[in-house]
Amino acid sequence: NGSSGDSTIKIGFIESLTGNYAPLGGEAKKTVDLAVEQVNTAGGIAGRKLKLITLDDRTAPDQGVLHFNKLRSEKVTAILGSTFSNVGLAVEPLAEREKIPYISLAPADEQVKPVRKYTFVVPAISSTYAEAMLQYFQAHDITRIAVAYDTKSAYSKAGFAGMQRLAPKYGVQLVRSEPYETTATDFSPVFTHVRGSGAQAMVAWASGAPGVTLAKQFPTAGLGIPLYMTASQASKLWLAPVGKAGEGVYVQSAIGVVGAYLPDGRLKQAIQQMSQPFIQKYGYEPPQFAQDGYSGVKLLTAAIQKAGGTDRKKIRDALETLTLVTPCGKYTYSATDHSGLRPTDISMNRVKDGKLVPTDWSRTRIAETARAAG
Amino acid sequence: MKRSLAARPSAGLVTAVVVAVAAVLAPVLLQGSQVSVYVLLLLAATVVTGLSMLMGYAGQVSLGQGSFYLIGAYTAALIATHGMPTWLGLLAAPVAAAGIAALVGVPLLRLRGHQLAFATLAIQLILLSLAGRQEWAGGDIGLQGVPRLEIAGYEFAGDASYAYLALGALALVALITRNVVASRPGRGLRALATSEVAAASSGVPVPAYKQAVFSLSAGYAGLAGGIYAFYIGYVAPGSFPVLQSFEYVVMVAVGGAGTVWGALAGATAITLLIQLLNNVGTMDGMPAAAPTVLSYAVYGALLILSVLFLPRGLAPSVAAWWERRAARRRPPPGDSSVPSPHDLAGTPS
Amino acid sequence: MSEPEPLIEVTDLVVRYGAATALDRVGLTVAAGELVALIGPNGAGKSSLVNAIAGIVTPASGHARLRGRAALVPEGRQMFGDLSVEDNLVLGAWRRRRTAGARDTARVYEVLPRLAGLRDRRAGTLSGGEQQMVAFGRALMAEPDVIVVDELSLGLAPMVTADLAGHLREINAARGVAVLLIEQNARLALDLCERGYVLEAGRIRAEGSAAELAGSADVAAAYLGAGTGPAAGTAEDIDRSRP
Amino acid sequence: MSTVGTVLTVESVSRSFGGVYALRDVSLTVAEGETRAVIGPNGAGKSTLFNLISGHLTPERGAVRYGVDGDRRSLDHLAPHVRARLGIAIVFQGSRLFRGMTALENVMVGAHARTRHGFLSGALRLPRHRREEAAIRADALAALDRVGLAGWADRAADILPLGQQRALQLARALCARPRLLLLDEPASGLRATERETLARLIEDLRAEGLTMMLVEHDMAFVGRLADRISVLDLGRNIAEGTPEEIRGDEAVIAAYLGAEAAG
Amino acid sequence: MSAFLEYLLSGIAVGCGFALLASGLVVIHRVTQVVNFAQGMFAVVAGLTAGSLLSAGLPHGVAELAAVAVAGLTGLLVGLIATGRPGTSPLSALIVTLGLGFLAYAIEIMVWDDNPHSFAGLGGAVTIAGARIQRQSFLVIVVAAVVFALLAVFFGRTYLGKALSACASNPYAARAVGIDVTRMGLIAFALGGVLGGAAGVLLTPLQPISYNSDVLLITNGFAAAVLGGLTRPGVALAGALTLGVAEAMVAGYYEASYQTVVALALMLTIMVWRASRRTTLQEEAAR
Ligand SMILES: Nc1ncnc2c1ncn2[C@@H]1O[C@H](COP(=O)(O)OP(=O)(O)OP(=O)(O)O)[C@@H](O)[C@H]1O
Ligand SMILES: Nc1ncnc2c1ncn2[C@@H]1O[C@H](COP(=O)(O)OP(=O)(O)OP(=O)(O)O)[C@@H](O)[C@H]1O
Ligand SMILES: [Mg+2]
Ligand SMILES: [Mg+2]
Repeated sequence: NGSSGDSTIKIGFIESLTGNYAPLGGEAKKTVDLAVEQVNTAGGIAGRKLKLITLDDRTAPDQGVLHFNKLRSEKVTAILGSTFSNVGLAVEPLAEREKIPYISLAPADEQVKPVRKYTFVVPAISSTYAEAMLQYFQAHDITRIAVAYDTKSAYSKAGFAGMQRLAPKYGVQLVRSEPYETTATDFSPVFTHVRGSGAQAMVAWASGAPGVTLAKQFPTAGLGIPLYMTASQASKLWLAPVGKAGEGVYVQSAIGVVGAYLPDGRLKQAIQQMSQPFIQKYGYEPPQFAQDGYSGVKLLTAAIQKAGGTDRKKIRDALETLTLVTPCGKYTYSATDHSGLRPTDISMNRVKDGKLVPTDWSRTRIAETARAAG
Repeated sequence: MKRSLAARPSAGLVTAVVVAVAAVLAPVLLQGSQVSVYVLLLLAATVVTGLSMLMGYAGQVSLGQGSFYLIGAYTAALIATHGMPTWLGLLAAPVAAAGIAALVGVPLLRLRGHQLAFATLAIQLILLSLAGRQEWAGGDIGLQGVPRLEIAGYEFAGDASYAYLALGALALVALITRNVVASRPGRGLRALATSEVAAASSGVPVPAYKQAVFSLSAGYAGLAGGIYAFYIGYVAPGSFPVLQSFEYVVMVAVGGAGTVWGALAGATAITLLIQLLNNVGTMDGMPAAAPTVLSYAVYGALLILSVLFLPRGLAPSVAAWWERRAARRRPPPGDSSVPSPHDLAGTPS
Repeated sequence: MSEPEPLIEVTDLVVRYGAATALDRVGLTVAAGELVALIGPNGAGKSSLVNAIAGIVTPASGHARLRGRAALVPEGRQMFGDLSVEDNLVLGAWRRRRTAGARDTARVYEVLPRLAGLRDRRAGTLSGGEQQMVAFGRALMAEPDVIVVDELSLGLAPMVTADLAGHLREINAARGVAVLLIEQNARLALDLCERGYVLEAGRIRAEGSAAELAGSADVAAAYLGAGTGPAAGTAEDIDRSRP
Repeated sequence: MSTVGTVLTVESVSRSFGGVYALRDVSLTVAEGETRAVIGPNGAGKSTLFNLISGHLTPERGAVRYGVDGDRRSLDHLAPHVRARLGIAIVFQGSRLFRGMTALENVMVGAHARTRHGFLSGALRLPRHRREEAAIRADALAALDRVGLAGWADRAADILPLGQQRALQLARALCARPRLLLLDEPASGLRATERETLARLIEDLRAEGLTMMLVEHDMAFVGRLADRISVLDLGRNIAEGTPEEIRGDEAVIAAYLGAEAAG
Repeated sequence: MSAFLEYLLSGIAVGCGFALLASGLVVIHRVTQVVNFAQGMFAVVAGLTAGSLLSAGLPHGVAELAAVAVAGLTGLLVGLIATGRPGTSPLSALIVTLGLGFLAYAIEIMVWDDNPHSFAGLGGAVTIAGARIQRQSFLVIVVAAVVFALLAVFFGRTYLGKALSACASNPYAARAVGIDVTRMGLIAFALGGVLGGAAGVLLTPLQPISYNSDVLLITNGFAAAVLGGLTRPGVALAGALTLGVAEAMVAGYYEASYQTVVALALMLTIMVWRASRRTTLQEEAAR
């Protein structure tokens, strides 16, 4: 099965181009297009060009299913999946049933816990981010933290759950947890609670608008402790609107976002392959979500190459045994792990003059990661 | 055509037959994902038929019809994922939706107009928020792996089978609506829509009737939601955004409130339009912002134009156009001025 | 030009609602200082005519011209239901809002003393007759050159009707205000007015001086009610109820 | 006219709006088959009284009792539609029609109070439901005919001229086959001829034994039709009696008929 | 105690934000009977415009005023399209405003982009009796107070305000007394645009605005306004404050993730309670 005998390889791409996740999905689309273009100008895979079929899921699970059906009837070789977790969760069982490899751009843990044969996740999953942050805290003797998280975002909730689970392992205590909702516009009650809690740091799991709102209101609350945020904030989508209020905030990111601070090597090269044409075309650094899309295409092409054709089962097997350096880091999927990134692929940065600058601790660590990638 | 007027079948009947035949053939003729669109269209039409009845006949606006779609879908999904027979899930979906509507209807239906519209919207927001934090309902992740529907040993597996299931549901719902509207209670509903005082004094049990029609329309949405759960196989709070409820209202308005045909026309027009825009926006060679810009612009513009120029909605406007055309073909009627009234209400004798 | 131009001049007016013709080539004039009655059965098109004069209904052909300031007492009272009685009255003066003292309602309360006690009440909660008084008062507030009354006595107690009829006569005499009066009680209308039109099924069937119309057998039988029937005017009932 | 018993007893009811009394301690008794007129100046509380009887308002004090054939009961706490089922029909002051429905449909709604079929039998189109529908339609056409609107059956109700709207409300009430008919200014807006027809209709109804309450400002109309007249002023019942008695009543003349007239 | 005061103040500030969003909705509905779903869009347009003007170098104050003016013009335009065609019913007009909202999305994405934007407002916080509140929030409170006072005077006391109210109350009668109902509707839309714009420029420094923020903004505004039937500014203000304070108290004494649920439930309860005190007769008389 797989693609029909003609010379192109059809890849489906379901993404949220309208609706709530449009700003994220739109960025991912830019790099997916870029990666496909790069593959094709380089002559395709064994002489066969990639043909991308992009479909907009409008940030709605049922549209995802609808598009899955369409892609199935188009006989695509594999599907790159939406940034919106719920679409991924809706489509994955179907992909499983139809045995079509699904490369997800959403970070929800549930996609790979338990492992599904045909589903692979590109971004680091929430609990990986949580772990990376806890490691940072351990190294800096931060033992008491307050955590705010968005109860309406699967990403935040999974991240918070991961933090709660892993905190004891790193000697960190959650002295205060503050659930809030995506629609929140005022965080002063949250800050008031944190003020009395004796926390040494405040962690905020957020995506979208509340991430900005919280960070903007944080300085005026006068808590006197640092604010830590996760990779959802590692892009101009957060940096621009938050403006001056962002200065000094700690923000995690995929390694590729801070590629400039890496020693030369395969990882840095991979990052530049993406970021240079991207900056040329769009005039700004590729944000977090862009990295994932690019890496997804890279993973898929490598797998097709390794499988030596468009046989879906072989591609799946290839993915599971693949090792590949992408802008997001070095992926090593396995039969028990379909989320290829580790905490060491994540950098802890601080905002300085509107830019993300890795902390010294992270700088050493990601340099090591880069060296390990070769 | 030399047949007499009386022998000519009415326009409504002809349309009904044509539409019915097309609807039955569609799953066979459509290909691949078009069938999925068709299924979702039929489900939307089922919801909208109920909403159209609620808005157009009983004069009550619901901005939260998605709540009952959600309740139906979750009911079916929960029953099916807990190992109970799937047909029970399908059966329970409309019942649960109607039941909950009856319950919340008691306080809510004391409200009117915009307040009722807001209240239904608020109910959906509350429901979404609560559903997102119930572990037994899968939280924000939702319920995955809803098994396929099985009735009496027949498994609904392919898209076409769901298309027929949804078509059957829509036909049932349309039939019930048509009958109810033309019946004694239907007349009572239409009466209370304009004057509750006069309706009550004519013996119409206003609160009970409002409850009944609210529950009935919720039941329709619940039924559609049940089918949705089995068809998509996944339900989550994210599947039932508030905007979807707005879209149902738009479908009612565009199609023409208060007619079964209007509901069908509105659901069809909007669903197809959205799918069309979706495809156009992501075609090769479109700039990155194209899907968003194009779909919003065209959707907005068509909405405005259709409402401004067909204020009564698609179906009534087409019907009126048809009648005018037919009237022009017929010999002109004798006298088109006002009927001459008599007795109490008329000219002196 | 010796003859002054009429305040209301309706020529060949046709009003249609869809396919139905409500007014068919109607002509009518009201000159300054005139008291004119418009009578006709229910559904004849009187309200349609009034609405065309007020510019609320657009004619299919013909004209309804207005000169000077007109005020309308619309059929069915037409309150600003959630505004106070005082505000309802004050808004009657909208057309002359730039005139000094335009919003002085004292005069209306003199004519309609019952309203004085109700001035702060929301008009929507008033009784039927009270609302009719507000509608009349609102028209007075316009200080019109011509006042068009679509049903004067609707829902009013006999005494009040008599008062208002008297007031119309008074402002006509004192200030030359012209009146176009539609009134269910044709006798009252013809008593009050000098001239009248009979509108039937959208056409003017008769016109002439009030006396002529009242004298015409047709009109009398149809609109005045023969003899002592219940159709007889309210004014007389008061007389008859005199001990 | 047979005065077998009382149909309606209003027992010292009071009702105020924002501190101002619209009705204060009003009592009256209407006998079976009687036509009772209620007159009084504008704002006297006549429509309020009708609303208390039909159930759209509840009295603050006092009670309304209603009963036919010895089955007397308090109407307190009964919803308007229940009162309608007990046989109370009303023609409202002003037009309260069902817009968007034809004249015939408006009248058919009137039959609601005495018919039974619900959503289920309607949805299933049971034969008995269809039979009932046919009967209602026939009754409604008869009622329209009775008030002279036979030719208007299929016209939209909301664009009828004023007079026809009044007549339509009456037809709707008649279609309910009421035992107590409340008429709030039924003749307002009617011309001489139409008034005459209405008066004849009311006389016919009276001859059929229907109990009626009538609010009207046309004294000749009232005088011709009423058996007894109650006079309200400022929410109080200031007089009651036969038309002749009322015409001579000083208080009534002062409050309503006109002091000049008395002079 | 100071925690309570802090919650109360933050609730009032949030509520005043809702109130500003509600004010335009109320003005437009009060005059035209149209529920203007483009109201959130006015705020978005103004917020985005102000941001652009500020980054183009215009000083604070000027940029915001210009943005509000743009929103006012937008309002006028929306009014023209939604109510300019004779015979457009309020429900049709509502759908038209919804459609205009979508059309605006397309334009906003082309002019700006689909990313969230914000700009710096009055930085820092003020301390009142030991409770901290952001300066910008304080400004929101002050402006809301002024706006509602002006609205109360305008609709309650001025002749134009009464004439505007008359238009929705009974358009037929308004025309009969000579009020140009269409023009009044346009005035209302322009005013609604200005009010929405004011809300936009005041709230953007507090929360990021992107093209589709309008949904959240209109939902909050609608929730606040609906308590007074979308016609009474005073009740809308009360509704907005109820919502805001309830949210803050839930967030303060329970947890923030329940604030919407509890605030909405409270709102529903109040609405139902108020409705059950009115008779059907009164409801219909008010129409
Ligand atoms: N908006 C409308 N649409 C359609 N037909 C209408 C409309 N308004 C009035 N008509 C019709 O026009 C005719 C004249 O009505 P109009 O109200 O002018 O009569 P009228 O003389 O004022 O009656 P009345 O004495 O009862 O007030 C009637 O047949 C009526 O049904
Ligand atoms: N809902 C209400 N709110 C406030 N006041 C009211 C309300 N309904 C009636 N009223 C007042 O109660 C009094 C009695 O009103 P009602 O309608 O009973 O008078 P009526 O006798 O029928 O007068 P009319 O002959 O003018 O119809 C009036 O002063 C009226 O303004
Ligand atoms: Mg008339
Ligand atoms: Mg009355």
